[in-house]
Amino acid sequence: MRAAIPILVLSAALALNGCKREQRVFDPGSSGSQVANGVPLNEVHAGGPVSLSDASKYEGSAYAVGEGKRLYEAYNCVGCHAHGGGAIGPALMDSQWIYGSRPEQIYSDIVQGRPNGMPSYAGKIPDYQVWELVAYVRSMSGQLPSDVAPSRSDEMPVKKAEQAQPKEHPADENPQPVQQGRPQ
Amino acid sequence: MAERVDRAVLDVSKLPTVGFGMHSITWWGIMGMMAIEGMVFLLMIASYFYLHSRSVEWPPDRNPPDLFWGTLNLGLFLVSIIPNEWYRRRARKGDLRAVRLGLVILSLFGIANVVVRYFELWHLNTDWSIDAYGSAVWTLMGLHVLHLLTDLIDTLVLTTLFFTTLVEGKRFQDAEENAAYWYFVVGFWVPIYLVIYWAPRWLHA
Amino acid sequence: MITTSVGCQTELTDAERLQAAQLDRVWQEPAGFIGWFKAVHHTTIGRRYFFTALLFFLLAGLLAGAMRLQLAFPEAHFLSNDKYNQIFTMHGSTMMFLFAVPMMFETFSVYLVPLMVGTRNIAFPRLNAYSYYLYAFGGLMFYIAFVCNTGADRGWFSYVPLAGPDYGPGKRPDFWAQLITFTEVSALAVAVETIVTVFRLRAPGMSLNRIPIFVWGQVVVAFMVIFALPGVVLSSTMLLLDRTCSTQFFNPAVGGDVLLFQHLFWWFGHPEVYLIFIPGTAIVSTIVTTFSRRHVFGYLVLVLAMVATGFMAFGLWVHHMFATGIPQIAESYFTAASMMIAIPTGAQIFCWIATMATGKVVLRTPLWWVIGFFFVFVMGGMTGIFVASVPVDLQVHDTYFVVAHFHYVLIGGAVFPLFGAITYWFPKLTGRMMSEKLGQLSFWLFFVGFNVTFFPMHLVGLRGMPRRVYTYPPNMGWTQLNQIESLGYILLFLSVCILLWNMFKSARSGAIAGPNPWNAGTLEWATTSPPPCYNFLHLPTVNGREAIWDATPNQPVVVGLDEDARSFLTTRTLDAEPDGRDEFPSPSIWPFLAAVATSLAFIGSIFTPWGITIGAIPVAITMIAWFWPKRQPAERRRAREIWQSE
Amino acid sequence: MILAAVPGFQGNQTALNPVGPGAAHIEFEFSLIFWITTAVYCIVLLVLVIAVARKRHSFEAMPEPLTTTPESDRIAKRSVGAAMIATVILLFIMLVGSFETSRALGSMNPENALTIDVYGHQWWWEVQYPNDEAYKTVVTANEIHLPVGVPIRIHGTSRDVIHSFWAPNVQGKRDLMPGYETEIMMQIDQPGAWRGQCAEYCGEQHAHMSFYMVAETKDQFAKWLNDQAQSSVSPSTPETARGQQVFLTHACVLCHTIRGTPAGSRVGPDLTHVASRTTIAAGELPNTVGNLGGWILNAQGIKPGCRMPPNQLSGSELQDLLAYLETLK
Repeated sequence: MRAAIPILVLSAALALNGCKREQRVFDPGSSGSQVANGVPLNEVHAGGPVSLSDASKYEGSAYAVGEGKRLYEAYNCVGCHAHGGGAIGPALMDSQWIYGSRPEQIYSDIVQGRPNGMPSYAGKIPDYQVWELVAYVRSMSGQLPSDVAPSRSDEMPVKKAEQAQPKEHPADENPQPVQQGRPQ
Repeated sequence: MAERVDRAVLDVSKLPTVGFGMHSITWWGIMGMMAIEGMVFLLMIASYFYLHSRSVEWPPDRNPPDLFWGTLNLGLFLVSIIPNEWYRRRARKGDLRAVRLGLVILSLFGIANVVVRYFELWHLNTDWSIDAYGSAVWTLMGLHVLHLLTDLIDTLVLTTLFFTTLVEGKRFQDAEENAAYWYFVVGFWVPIYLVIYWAPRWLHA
Repeated sequence: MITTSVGCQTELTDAERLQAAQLDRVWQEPAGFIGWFKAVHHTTIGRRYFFTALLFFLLAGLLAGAMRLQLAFPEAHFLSNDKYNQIFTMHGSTMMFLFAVPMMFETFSVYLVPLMVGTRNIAFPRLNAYSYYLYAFGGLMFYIAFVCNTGADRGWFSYVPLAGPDYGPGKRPDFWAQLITFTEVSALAVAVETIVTVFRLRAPGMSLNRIPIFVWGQVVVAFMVIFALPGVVLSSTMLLLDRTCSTQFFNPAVGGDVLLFQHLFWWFGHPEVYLIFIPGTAIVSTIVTTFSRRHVFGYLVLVLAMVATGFMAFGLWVHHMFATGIPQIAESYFTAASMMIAIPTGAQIFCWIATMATGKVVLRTPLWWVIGFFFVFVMGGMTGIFVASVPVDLQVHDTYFVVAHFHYVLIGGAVFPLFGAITYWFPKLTGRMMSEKLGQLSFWLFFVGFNVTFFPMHLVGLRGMPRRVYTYPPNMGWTQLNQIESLGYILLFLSVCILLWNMFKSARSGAIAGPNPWNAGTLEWATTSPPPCYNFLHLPTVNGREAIWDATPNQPVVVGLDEDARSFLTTRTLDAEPDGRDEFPSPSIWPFLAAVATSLAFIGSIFTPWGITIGAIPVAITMIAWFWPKRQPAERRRAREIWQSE
Repeated sequence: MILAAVPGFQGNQTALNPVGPGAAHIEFEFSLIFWITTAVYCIVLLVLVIAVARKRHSFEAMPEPLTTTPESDRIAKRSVGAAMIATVILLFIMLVGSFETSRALGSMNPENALTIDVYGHQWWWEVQYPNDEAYKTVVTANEIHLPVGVPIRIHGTSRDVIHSFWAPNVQGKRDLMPGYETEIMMQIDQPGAWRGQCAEYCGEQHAHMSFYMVAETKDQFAKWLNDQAQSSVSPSTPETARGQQVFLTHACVLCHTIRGTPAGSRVGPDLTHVASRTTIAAGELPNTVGNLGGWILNAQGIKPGCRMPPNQLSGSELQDLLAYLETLK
């Protein structure tokens, strides 16, 4: 099938992030299921026990981000942050990030909790689910490639679908590995 | 040409090479296209009413769309039928000047329709992502825009052909069939116009 | 010798040799690598359709093997649930969209119909090439996606909301939706070509009541395609819009409706079944006629039966949705309609049996496949009555009973006739006969293997095993039956291997066939095997339903077409009296380029709503180039123009 | 009818072993169609075989085609006509049978029926016994207890994608769809646990989404319902007390309800009386301490893709938690 060459070329490109995007890890294994511990992560030793490759593994997988979206409801993040617009808690779909917009920073926000209301989920949510939440939270402000970010949900449309969300530019923005290789 | 003498033959050398309507196979092709696209339109309209049957209020908590631009477009479409029919008939006679003129007029009509359609879309009463009603309305509109543009491009290309290249019988067939297709575009605007602009008014109660 | 008058001459006069050389110059397909993409003759494109569809059949068959392996043991871990869901979806979608329709409809229409109606090419040859490339690219895209772990995994029907934006993460359902777009465009194009070819390009004398039943079948299917496919065009488009443009068609929270998808899908999905097996029945009619050595019994009944099936097919889509809860009255109507469909089918069966009972039956391989068809397809029809009855359907729906039912109908109604057809028309395609011994061996293996694989599915379904489960508990009494089914698969696998080997070997060293090895009656046998690039040296005229059998001793042939151009004769729709002359377009690269542009637009729209809008520009450009006239032929035509007298 | 005699059709998940009027009606129509179609099938193919055998002709040569006339086809014409008439009559019989069955099924809709709400989730069944006094409403999962011989009205819908509620021994299947309310009438006349399973493909774990319909005597049922209405027993031993703390301080509390404790999330099944159920994981595993422990530690290993995350608990934590859960009778 020589006739296929142009398609082959195109789909080769597609293949690159295709496989990663469709990755579905059901059984995260012991490492993933470690309950997130409260190890502080901050500017001083960014990452620490968690590396960015960790983050990109989840931010690259549409399934993980989708799970994050489900957990965002299930664990009632929506109760305070609403659908990203914020209410009791700060908004998540804008460019304002009190404690930083990088994955490992959001990770520690969730695990350690923050003053004035944000509880600590240390010891409750397994590690991999925290990362799924991180990935989804970042997709809310358009930080993720639009072919990974979730589509609209089967509810009252209260905001743009994450995949249609224009990318916000947080003050502390620095290039994230996952943001290369956007399809458009 | 040389034939075996003992072989009975059926000589077709005197048959016409330029025919219109049912005598032209491209005309049949166009009819096939229309059947397919017509079916899409019908099913989309059916879906519109199916969605209506599943909802309490129609259109859901908003007013029916503003009539002006849609009706204006309807008017344009209906008027365009006159030159369309005229050059269609002239094409069958092979009247070059008439067909050239007709194609120019229809191109202008097409452009006008597109412009009006642009304002029409701006003045719709909904967005496609608000609810199922909006999605249905926009899809209906989108389908018709698609056909409008297709025929406009078709007409423009044909016009260029008529002014630049050598015009043979086949071109007149094309012209005649282009006119037929325009009827399809106009013909399906009428039900879609009624569905988009009047159905909400009638079903609003 | 019957074939002398319409059949091709064994000895040519000098004049005819010159004429043949001239026709050959004009109709030759362009040579070389680029030439391959310019080809527009229906035999070339038809062959490509055949081999591509066959390839997809084999791929889907291998996927089935993987599933049988997984299901051979309870709680097996040979496949992960994620992989299994992709595999059964790929199997279903491939078999339906990339094998069954392209093989039973596109391939047979494109390759055989123009030969059978006695013309030189299919109507709109460039569109034909375009449709093939789209089909091939669509299938290729689907499988590349599968290799990239992006195989569709929501079932061949991709119901919402499971395949919708909220529950189908990633791009898997989008690739499914676009596969539909690709294949439906190609099917619709071929449908138009077929109808125009049959209605306008028939040989003089082939009035409606003399059209071969096979051709009738393809025409009925073509019309069904035109009216059914728009349903799935819409449903898959809505799905794509919901997923990429946040439309709300299927979102119950804001007036959307999950059943809308099912209604639209089955508006297409049910006729789909018939447009897969009507060509099958058309093939059966042809083979039964030839191998019973008589005109088929009840020509009119058979034709009307196919037409009736075509109409009724649109009246019973809801019987795939009984379990969703349908109003009593609608329920009764759809039950009745679903049972009534058995009447035309029954009529056809009886007519074939009558034909054989009153003829001289020659038991060659093609007829063996047809007899296999009777045993399998009739069984499928019988179980069809179970699922037609609403109450019973509520029990067997979505269980392995239904899996058994539609494999009996589709493999019985399509694959058995298909393998028969391959054996029957192989000589026409290659000029050589297939091996009778190997042919019968593969038939018996397939027949036994098929029943071993699929009959137990009835039982395991009645024992409560649902469809589309990637595994099952050990204590359900399903294990042994599943293992028997898996063993049956091995037989099927062997049989197909033997069939392929038979084709491969016979194509090289089979016995030389000659123009009409089966001494059959339809026009494709009235030319050399394989046919020349201009199909017929003399365009034939027709004097009966079996053109060759009914030909008068000195049947006239058509003369007077320009031989320096690809000219052809158009005839009137009803009585096929000569009506006009026209000219086929020459080979061109533009259909291929247009197909590439279209594919890019389709695939692009999976990733961004702009895909279509921007992608439309190259499509438009290539299409304009495609239709742009050339000066020199235009001048020639104009010089000879004769205008229709109004 | 005769099929039921075939070994394997006595199971607790087969349409051919009806234990209630619903499935019984259907099984009758099934048998009717079965016998008619079987007979027709045999006759048709017998005729075919005889025809081919009698008219069998030379193998090598393809003889010249026969010339046929209306006269030569007269017998054939008559027999085909007769066959068609027979077909129509038989179809009509089966059609009437089908209508009658539908009517019978439609007519089992008494006022005094006991109503049970069923909600399909990916991939488990939420079951509610509504009660006018809300606090008496019973919420459980994957196990539908009901009294023998009493008509039941199941109100069903889905919380996410389309599922299909199907217990073949009891009644035909019906889809549970988001945005729709489905009503299924049924009745069980034979005590026992009848297995059901989701019959509409619903994603990763469609294969593991079953439930049991437990039919028991009126008194047993009344007692069961009353027990279920109570809120959970408070821990009586230090071990179970620690277990409750484990439950409330780990992931469990984020998804599960135990009435009488702060745990009140509706994401996962209600565990107020988890120990009283015979299975866990939507009917996949018998409810034993071992299975429960394995499920809590790594549900993903048992039901890949299901909503229950793996949990890292120390040995003692797990012991206490299990001890506590075991008390929730």
